Amino acid sequence: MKKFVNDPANFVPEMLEGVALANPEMLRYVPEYNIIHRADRPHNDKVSVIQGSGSGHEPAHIMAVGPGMLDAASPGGVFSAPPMEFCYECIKLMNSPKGVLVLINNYQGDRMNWDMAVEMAQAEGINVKSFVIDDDVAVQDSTHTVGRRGVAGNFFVIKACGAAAERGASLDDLLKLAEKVNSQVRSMGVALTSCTPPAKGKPIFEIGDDEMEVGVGIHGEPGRRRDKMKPADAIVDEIFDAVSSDLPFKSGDRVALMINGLGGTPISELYVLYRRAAQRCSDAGLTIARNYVGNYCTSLEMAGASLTLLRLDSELEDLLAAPAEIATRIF
Amino acid sequence: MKKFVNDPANFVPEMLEGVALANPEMLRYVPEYNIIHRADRPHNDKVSVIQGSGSGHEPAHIMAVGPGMLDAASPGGVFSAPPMEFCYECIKLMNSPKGVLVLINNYQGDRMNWDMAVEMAQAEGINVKSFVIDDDVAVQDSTHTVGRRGVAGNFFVIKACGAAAERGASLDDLLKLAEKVNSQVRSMGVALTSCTPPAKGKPIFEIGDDEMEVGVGIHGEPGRRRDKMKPADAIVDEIFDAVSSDLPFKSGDRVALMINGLGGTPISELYVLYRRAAQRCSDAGLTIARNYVGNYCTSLEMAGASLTLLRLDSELEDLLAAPAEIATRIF
Amino acid sequence: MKEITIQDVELAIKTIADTALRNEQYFSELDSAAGDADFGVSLASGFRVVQKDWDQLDKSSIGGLLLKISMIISRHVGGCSGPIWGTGFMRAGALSKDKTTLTLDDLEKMLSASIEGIQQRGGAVAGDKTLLDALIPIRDTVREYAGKSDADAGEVLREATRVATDAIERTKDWVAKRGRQSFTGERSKGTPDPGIVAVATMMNDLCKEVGIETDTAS
Amino acid sequence: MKEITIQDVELAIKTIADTALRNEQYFSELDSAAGDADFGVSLASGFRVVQKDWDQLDKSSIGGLLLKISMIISRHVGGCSGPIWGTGFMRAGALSKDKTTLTLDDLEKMLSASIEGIQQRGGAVAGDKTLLDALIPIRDTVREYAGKSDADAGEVLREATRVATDAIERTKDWVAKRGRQSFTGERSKGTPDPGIVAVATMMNDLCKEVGIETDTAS
Ligand SMILES: Nc1ncnc2c1ncn2[C@@H]1O[C@H](COP(=O)(O)OP(=O)(O)O)[C@@H](O)[C@H]1O
Ligand SMILES: Nc1ncnc2c1ncn2[C@@H]1O[C@H](COP(=O)(O)OP(=O)(O)O)[C@@H](O)[C@H]1O
Ligand SMILES: [Mg+2]
Ligand SMILES: [Mg+2]
Ligand SMILES: [Mg+2]
Ligand SMILES: [Mg+2]
Repeated sequence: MKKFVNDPANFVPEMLEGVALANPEMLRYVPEYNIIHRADRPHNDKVSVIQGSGSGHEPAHIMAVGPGMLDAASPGGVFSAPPMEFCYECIKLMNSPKGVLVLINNYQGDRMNWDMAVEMAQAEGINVKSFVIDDDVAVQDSTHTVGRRGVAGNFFVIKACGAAAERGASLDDLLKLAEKVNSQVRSMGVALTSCTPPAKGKPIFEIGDDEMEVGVGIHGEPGRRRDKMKPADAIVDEIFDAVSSDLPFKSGDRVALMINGLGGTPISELYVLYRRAAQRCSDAGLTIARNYVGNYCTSLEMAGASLTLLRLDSELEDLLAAPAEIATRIF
Repeated sequence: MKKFVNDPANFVPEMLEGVALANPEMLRYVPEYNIIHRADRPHNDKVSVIQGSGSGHEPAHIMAVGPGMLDAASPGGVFSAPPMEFCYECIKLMNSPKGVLVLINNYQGDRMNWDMAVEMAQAEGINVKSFVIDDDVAVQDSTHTVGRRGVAGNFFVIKACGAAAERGASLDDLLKLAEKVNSQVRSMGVALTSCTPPAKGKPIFEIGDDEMEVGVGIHGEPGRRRDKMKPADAIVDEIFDAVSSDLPFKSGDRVALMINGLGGTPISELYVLYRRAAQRCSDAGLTIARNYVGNYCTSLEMAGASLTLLRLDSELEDLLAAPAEIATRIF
Repeated sequence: MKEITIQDVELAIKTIADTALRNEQYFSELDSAAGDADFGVSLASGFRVVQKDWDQLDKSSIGGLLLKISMIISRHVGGCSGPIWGTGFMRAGALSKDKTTLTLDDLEKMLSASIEGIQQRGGAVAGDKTLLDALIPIRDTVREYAGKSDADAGEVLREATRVATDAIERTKDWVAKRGRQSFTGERSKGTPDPGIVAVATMMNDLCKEVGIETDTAS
Repeated sequence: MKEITIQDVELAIKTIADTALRNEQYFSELDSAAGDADFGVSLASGFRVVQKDWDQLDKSSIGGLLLKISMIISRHVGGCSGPIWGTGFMRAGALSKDKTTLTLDDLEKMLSASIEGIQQRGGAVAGDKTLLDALIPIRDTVREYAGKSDADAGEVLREATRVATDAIERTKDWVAKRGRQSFTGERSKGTPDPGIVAVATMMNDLCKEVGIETDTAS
């Protein structure tokens, strides 16, 4: 295992400590519950927007805390949903008279732990509601799974709700907004390599030197199929078709286009992918009103990328353009 | 080779096209000379700040073009200095009555090509001067090398000169400023894996599963030595000692601290490194006035990281805090 | 049959905690075959607190103790195991709140409530290759003996341990349909479910603890 | 000896270009052993333009042609090769600006000027394991024959080709001190320098082109 890690058991807390040390003014760290929250939140006049999922997807979700984004996050271990108590304490800490919105990505562990925490907090009179994000088109709903997975589309739900919350939207408005974004966003990813959770110490799946996993999940879950490596443009074509035909997106739509790196792919390659995706949008009559190229929702050091399309209306365009600030800044 | 790439010969142009497509308002792309430049530059009242080096270090240098940073960049192929003509055309295109500043990273190919281009442009009466950045402490100066390498410290030279140029500084002032930043900045990196240039198709060096290269260069050049893998904190301790003792940095100094990813290392690990580096700064009496955690100067998909320290005074602190915008933005 | 006492329940819980801690690495390894290698670590992180806080735990009623265990597990265990095990102990505790002894009939009802709670919480059914496929046969065994007037406690335990142990091999070639393993789909075939192995190991350790011979090695 | 004509120079350049293009992959492979695998591609990217523009190039003087080649190379070749080869052709061209024929003495001076220019541009000296370690022996050979009144052009070429070819093996175990190879330090030992191989290959191809037998395979 080639990683910058001390005791693997301390990987997540040490990362969180690093994030807190790097943002002494903006963020606070509560070690007991893995909570990173805005130093100036909760606020009585604002709904708190929170999230917590397994670690290993950074900058999602703990590095998405900041003005105009999340108010707090409480991650679990790598790829492991946070214990109910982390969720519960995070809700309690961010409790605001205007309410608390929990954005959950659709994984069984996340849903179960947050459901329990939300029930418990509600029983104590806290005004908290949750919403489940499931933008991954790779694996279709079926009776024997928990449903579509929540992946990079999560960023847009956070961004829109974060901006609207900042402007004073009510909890019910935010729930409707989350539902709207989630209904308009679709994603799919491709993995070129596996990744190694620090505590596991070996890759979570095997993949041949000439193979890729089309439709991979952000924990290395299998996707639609294992395929031979193809040229970048052919890969984009396949995931673009899968994503754009799912909603479906239609000629004349204004969209946000995201090329998301899975962690081990350099940004140079992401722009090669973006080039083709932008061409495809143009061919399909989609106007790219905003674009995003970089690492938004990763899978440790996995080489790979995902493509996300979000259909915009003037409300969403306005919310995406609103100012925001998070730990992973450049300057 | 596991990469998102079409014909390897088109890797760089396709990446540049992607960057241009993603920034239609801010940037322009001149395919003939691999030039990416600000749409609103050159400007008669501002010195143009430009750079060009091998590709494969993204976001350096082509994704560092934007307000408050570079006015233009003209990269060569992957890890290959741009041909003199690219440099020359880039100077000509960014020619301004206030002058053109070329920031060169200290590699033989870069220096030779830019030297020739600068001479040629000067012969035509263009007011252009160049400055060479060499912040890497890994390999000491010696008669049989070209000297210290320019690595992630480059970001700070660009940021400071970009901000000062925006405020109207003269070419001579900028040269002095570049000299000042370069004299106060020190870096060193560690590689855990090699990387594969698309056109080469195989890793540029071999490294064992339990080994790391301490002091690696951003083209995979060997550093101080090959060592066994160590815990993250021990690695930081070694590079922190090497970097901080070189200037040397002293108790009471205000500094900028950068943990730079080499391309394949996830940001979670970078924050684990940042944690220790921040502790070491604190132990050494250094006040971290600004910090930077992320990918600033990479080596394709190499797993690894570098640490950069810059000693600040009020002028530099002010320049680092000035607004700037580049292609690799988050929102 | 002699009734099950609060001391019996204490011994069972202590054994379960011991088993979880002793097998931390082994259970995670099992989970690494098709899952995400965190099962042993997750379970241990909860039962470590159980062991640490053991002396302070209120042991005045069986249900009170079980609810406390539920709380500790829910609080400290992430992934699927926290909600699953937390819910299981909670439902069993709710049915035995004021009791200090249990009949086989009580035990059967508690196990049924746990199973139902786990199914509600995580949506799994029998055949999904989860620990339910060990718990359900255990409950069925208890139900069977509860109907007999001459049931011997040791025999019930031995038989329940046998069916739990059998579940490992019986379900091995099934496709996992819940939890992280389910994502590997067909690839989960041929590897035992970590949750089932954990339950079986706990049962075998409990037999050893009370001096009952089983024909399986734990 | 009969003087070297502009047609001879044209043939030499065309051969050099052919060699560079035909060996694009091979030269890059050589560079991949200790360098960054771009040498063949870099060189070819320049000589491809030479070949493409060949008919339009002004061939009224030797120096004029060489300066034009220099410009094309400098413009299109990145890395170290652009400045190195561009400077080499430039310096040789500057000394032969108005000439249409060359004596061996002229050629020796042009080679010396090229070598000096390359040394100034890139700071390399003899022994640094660069193409200078092929060019310098070639120049020395020309110098030797330039002193003799009965020098035979074919013999000069054959002898220059021999010393260039010898340079490959002679320098193989040296440590590279310039260019990208120098970064690999000790690891560059045991692999031939791509620049030296390129020069030697060009010389051998030129011999073939003019029908001179050499004892080395190109
Ligand atoms: N929905 C569920 N219902 C019942 N048991 C489950 C469920 N999901 C997982 N399990 C059990 O939990 C075990 C895995 O637990 P653990 O590794 O902690 O969870 P995760 O799958 O979140 O990593 C499985 O072996 C299975 O027996
Ligand atoms: N400073 C120098 N002076 C002379 N020749 C050099 C120098 N640096 C490199 N070379 C020659 O150039 C060859 C490598 O060229 P190339 O691969 O194009 O450059 P780079 O090293 O920039 O990748 C080497 O084999 C060597 O013969
Ligand atoms: Mg898990
Ligand atoms: Mg090169
Ligand atoms: Mg698991
Ligand atoms: Mg080279």
